[in-house]
Amino acid sequence: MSVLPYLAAGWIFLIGVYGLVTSRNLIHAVGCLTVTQSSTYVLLVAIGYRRGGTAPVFSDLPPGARVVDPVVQALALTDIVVGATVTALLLALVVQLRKRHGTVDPDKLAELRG
Amino acid sequence: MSRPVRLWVFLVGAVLVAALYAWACFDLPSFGGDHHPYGDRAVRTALAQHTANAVSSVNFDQRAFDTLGEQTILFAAVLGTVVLLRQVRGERRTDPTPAPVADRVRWFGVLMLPVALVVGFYVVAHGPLSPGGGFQGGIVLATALHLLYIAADYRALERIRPVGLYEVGDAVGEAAYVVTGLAAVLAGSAFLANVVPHGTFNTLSSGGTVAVLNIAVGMEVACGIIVLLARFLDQAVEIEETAEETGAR
Amino acid sequence: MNGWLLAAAVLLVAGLAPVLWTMAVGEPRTRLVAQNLSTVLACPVFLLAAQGFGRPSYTDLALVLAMLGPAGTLVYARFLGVLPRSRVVLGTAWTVVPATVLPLCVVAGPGRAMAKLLVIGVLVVAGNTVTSAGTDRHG
Amino acid sequence: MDEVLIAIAVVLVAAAATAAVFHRDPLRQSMVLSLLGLFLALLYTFVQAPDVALSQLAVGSAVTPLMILLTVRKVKRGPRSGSEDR
Amino acid sequence: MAAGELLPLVVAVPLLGSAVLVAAGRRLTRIAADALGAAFAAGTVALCVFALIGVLEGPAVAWAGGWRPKDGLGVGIALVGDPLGVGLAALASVVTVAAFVYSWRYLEEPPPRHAGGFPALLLLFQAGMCGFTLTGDLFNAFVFFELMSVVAYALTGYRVEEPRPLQGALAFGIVNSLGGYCMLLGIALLYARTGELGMAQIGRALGTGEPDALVLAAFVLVMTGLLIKAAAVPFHFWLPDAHAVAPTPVCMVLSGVMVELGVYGAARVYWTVFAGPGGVSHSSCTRTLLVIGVATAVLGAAMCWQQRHLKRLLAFSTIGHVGLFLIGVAVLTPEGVSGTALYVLGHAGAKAALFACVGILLARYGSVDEYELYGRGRELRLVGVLFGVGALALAGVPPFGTGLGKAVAEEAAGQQAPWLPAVFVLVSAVTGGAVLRAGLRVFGGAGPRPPAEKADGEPETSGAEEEPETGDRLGRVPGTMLAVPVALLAGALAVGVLPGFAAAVGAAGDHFADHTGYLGTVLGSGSALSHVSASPHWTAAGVVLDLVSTALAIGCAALAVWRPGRTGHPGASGWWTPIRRMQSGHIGDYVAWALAGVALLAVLTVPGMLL
Repeated sequence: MSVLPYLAAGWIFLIGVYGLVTSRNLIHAVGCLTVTQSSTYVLLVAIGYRRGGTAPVFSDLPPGARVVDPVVQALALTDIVVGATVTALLLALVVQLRKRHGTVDPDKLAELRG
Repeated sequence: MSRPVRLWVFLVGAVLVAALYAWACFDLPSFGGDHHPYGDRAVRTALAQHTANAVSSVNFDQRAFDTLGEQTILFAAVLGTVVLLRQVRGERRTDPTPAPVADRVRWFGVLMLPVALVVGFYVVAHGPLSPGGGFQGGIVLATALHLLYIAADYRALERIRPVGLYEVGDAVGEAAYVVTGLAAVLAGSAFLANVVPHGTFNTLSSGGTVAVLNIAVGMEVACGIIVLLARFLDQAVEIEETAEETGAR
Repeated sequence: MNGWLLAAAVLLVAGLAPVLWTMAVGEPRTRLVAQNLSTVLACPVFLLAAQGFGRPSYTDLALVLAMLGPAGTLVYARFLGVLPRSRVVLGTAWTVVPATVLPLCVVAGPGRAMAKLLVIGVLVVAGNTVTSAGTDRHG
Repeated sequence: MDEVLIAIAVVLVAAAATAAVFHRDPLRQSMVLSLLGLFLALLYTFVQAPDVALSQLAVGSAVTPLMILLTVRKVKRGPRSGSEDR
Repeated sequence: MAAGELLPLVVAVPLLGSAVLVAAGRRLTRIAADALGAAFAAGTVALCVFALIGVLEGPAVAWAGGWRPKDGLGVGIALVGDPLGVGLAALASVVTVAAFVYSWRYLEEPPPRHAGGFPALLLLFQAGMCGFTLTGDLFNAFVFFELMSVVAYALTGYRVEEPRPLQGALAFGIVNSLGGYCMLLGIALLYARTGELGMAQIGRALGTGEPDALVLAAFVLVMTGLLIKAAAVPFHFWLPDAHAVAPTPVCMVLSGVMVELGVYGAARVYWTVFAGPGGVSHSSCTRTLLVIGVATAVLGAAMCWQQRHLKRLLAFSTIGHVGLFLIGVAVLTPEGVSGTALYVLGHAGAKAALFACVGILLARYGSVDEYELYGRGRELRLVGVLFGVGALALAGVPPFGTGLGKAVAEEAAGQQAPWLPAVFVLVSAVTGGAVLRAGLRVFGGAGPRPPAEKADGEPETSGAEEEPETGDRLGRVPGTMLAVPVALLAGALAVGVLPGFAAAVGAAGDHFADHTGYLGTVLGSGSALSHVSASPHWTAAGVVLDLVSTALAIGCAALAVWRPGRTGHPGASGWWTPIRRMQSGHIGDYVAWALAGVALLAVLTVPGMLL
């Protein structure tokens, strides 16, 4: 248990990259990119955990309580929202690419070679 | 490269990276360990700043410069999507036809909209106190507004959502964040310093600029996501290519 | 041995794991029902976790999910063109959710916390009743 | 007991991520992605990170699926406007 | 106003400018929006110059939000005004202003309600680059890395009416996002081990421990993100696709500054975080960066020679030069760093000017194909001269900053391995020669007319039927589009000849390549400069090598133009074709190569560190 979340984050990262490499549809590829992205959050939040600690929100907690690390939570929290908008930008590119190329299959895109 | 060659290149890379990463994981402090020096300092500083939610204190007070960067990435992504999904020559805009939706669903949308807006404002306002903040509240507000499209149809949504206003709101949210930082410089302190008095602990006005920056980010995220979804909805629902413009020119 | 967390674990294993399995192998209509069922089951788990960890402020999560869960299902229904009627979701909404909210209210005792719990329970049940009622004719 | 919950949530997250990758059809994948978002929110709650869970819930339940589905609709419709409803 | 307080303003002013442009963009006319954008960009240049003057004596530190550390332990973010960092921020701002002035009449009339879109994106790009150079915090560097990337995706895919820009932008987006996630994983590992996020603080905390697998994995993952941004082999595939399609003003900024910031980031992270005792040893890092650098330089130059699409030709020459910069950084000496800095400054001016000239050709003739433009550029006499001078500058002709930088970097690399200066000379000669060949054919109409169609049907991106980015073809070349390349080449020349400039860059190099000095400056226990090197200057050996590489370049170009058979003119099938086919434009390939690159970095760094 002492290393399971970290290995799970590594597994999610590699399976996401596998999806990217073997994708036949660019929307599926962007979906795999979001899976790869979520692996970074799993690792970040797992690093901040402290056994027996609770969330560092002191609205319903005495100030001296044993809490987990708030810094990684701050990093992950903003990244999730920002990651969604970056995914939106990539999906916008896919929409326009479909209009111009007539396909979203990376194998059939033949414009830039050599 | 052909597919099998590509798969082989990936597998070689994946095996080595997996070995490297697993080896590093066993050198990491074990899961749930007690060594969190930065976290403990951050909690002590948050309590000193009278901010109940230590995560919001880290986000909007101690590492406010990070959040300025993250928020600007969101602003840039929204601006990029607006620029990329613009209507180009040879595309015309048709007005959306009303979608046949069951009455129950339409009533659900109409009734849930105010509830969702209230919850969204609650999450933004209680950022410095309970779990939540500008980022999460902004997304809930944006989704709440789109309940009209989800439950009813695009025409109902378009009537109450002037996109130009939300683009200005997005920019004003970003500008408010930067101006708050510059105000601290004018007040003689450092950029993005918490110069406003911190107020009493665990009350809405506690935490000084944390509440101000929270609202600025909430406004920017809500307007940004609304503009983002507006562009996607326009492309998916309204904008079509005129006859002579085929997909693959 | 915290009973609430045990209940949450049971809900996770008995409820959400099969949902993932049906989602992975089912055909479109059952996948939409599975997606709807996932949000119905997730709300009680959040409430049980909030009580199990002794942190009433975690109930905000269940509140937001109670609102956005049905909205997510309606998004899929809009694009699949059909909102399948499903008694499973209706039954779960009317059995599991009250079965978790009422004991929590009893433990929380009268006051602001109980009001919040009841609001969340009503939102979940109402939302999922609408989404599980289904629209017979093709959307 | 906390560790058991975390272990279950981690296994569910890994399984959902694998399922999301192996569903080649974007519509199907977006459903599994929304389920992955839900499991991630549960994992973050069990690891005592409610802010992150709230963020994941808000983004993963309605915004991301809506964007992916709008993209799928635009891609499937092709140059001439299709017959589906608006 | 101390230099330290100026640092956050350098980032804040362009952000404010972009917010104002988006808010007012709907009502502004095109000219007003561009003027406002250019004003904000120029304001940032002024701020950078003021900060640079204040910082020349020694680095200044500004703690964002006033969170100064108490007895070495703090919670805030440090902005470090290192002379080299502020200098690069000034360079980024100057090139952005050049892009603004160039795009004044260049880009097609945007739709009525989006007049503020393009200028606002350029300002955000400038803010991202300035933030990346000034920050002293690793996670903050990742945030500005992402900001630069996101804006670059949107700007690369700006011409949505064309099929190619979208494919190039999407490949760019997916590969760079993957690089960003690798970097974030590395930062998470470092945070778990040291409990710190600032570069100086992590460097200090690593100093107490032993180098182990975690430090190696963190080094490999963070370097992956930065080397993907720097387009080093095998992560370079996205750059030619993105540059061949991006609007010309964006190409000037991408090739001139953004790619070089990847090299700067790699050097900065190594010197501050991993250069201490507990980090990655000098020998391991030198071996890794040297192998990657040489491979990048050689592949970039060879592929550059094969191209007929002018923008791809310049993109591959950028990859070649990135390889040379990596070699200069890999030797890990102050001379290497200051030589590379001079080379980057000179190269930015020359490369941006060359892209500007290619933009003029595209606007005038609607094509960027060397064969199709054969002899048609004769009437653009000034542009031809500028193109030739730029090509010679790339080859490192003496008075130019590129020549001085190459000479100093060669001499520093020579101490590491005797054959390295030969790589410098050959790569700069081949890239300079390829550009000169294209110039001679397009502007001079020299030599036999090249075959219109390719012989063996090998699919290849030729820049033939491109849509001019100005909407319709320009009759007369506007003054602004001519003034920009002239000014940029003058800047590249000034880097080489300005008295005292090289000495200042030499001092900056000493401050940069000083692990203990940086830690002392940021963490308060200020320590004197550990090693003051001789300031870079023109040496006889340097001038001779520069002249050799220039002569070689002219020779190659002449040979290619007048004896096309012998040197294998571009597109000829031969032993080089499989390498060319790797540049396939398929996103799956690029991601697979990126992951293989991570493995390569690990294999190169591990010996001597752990095994």
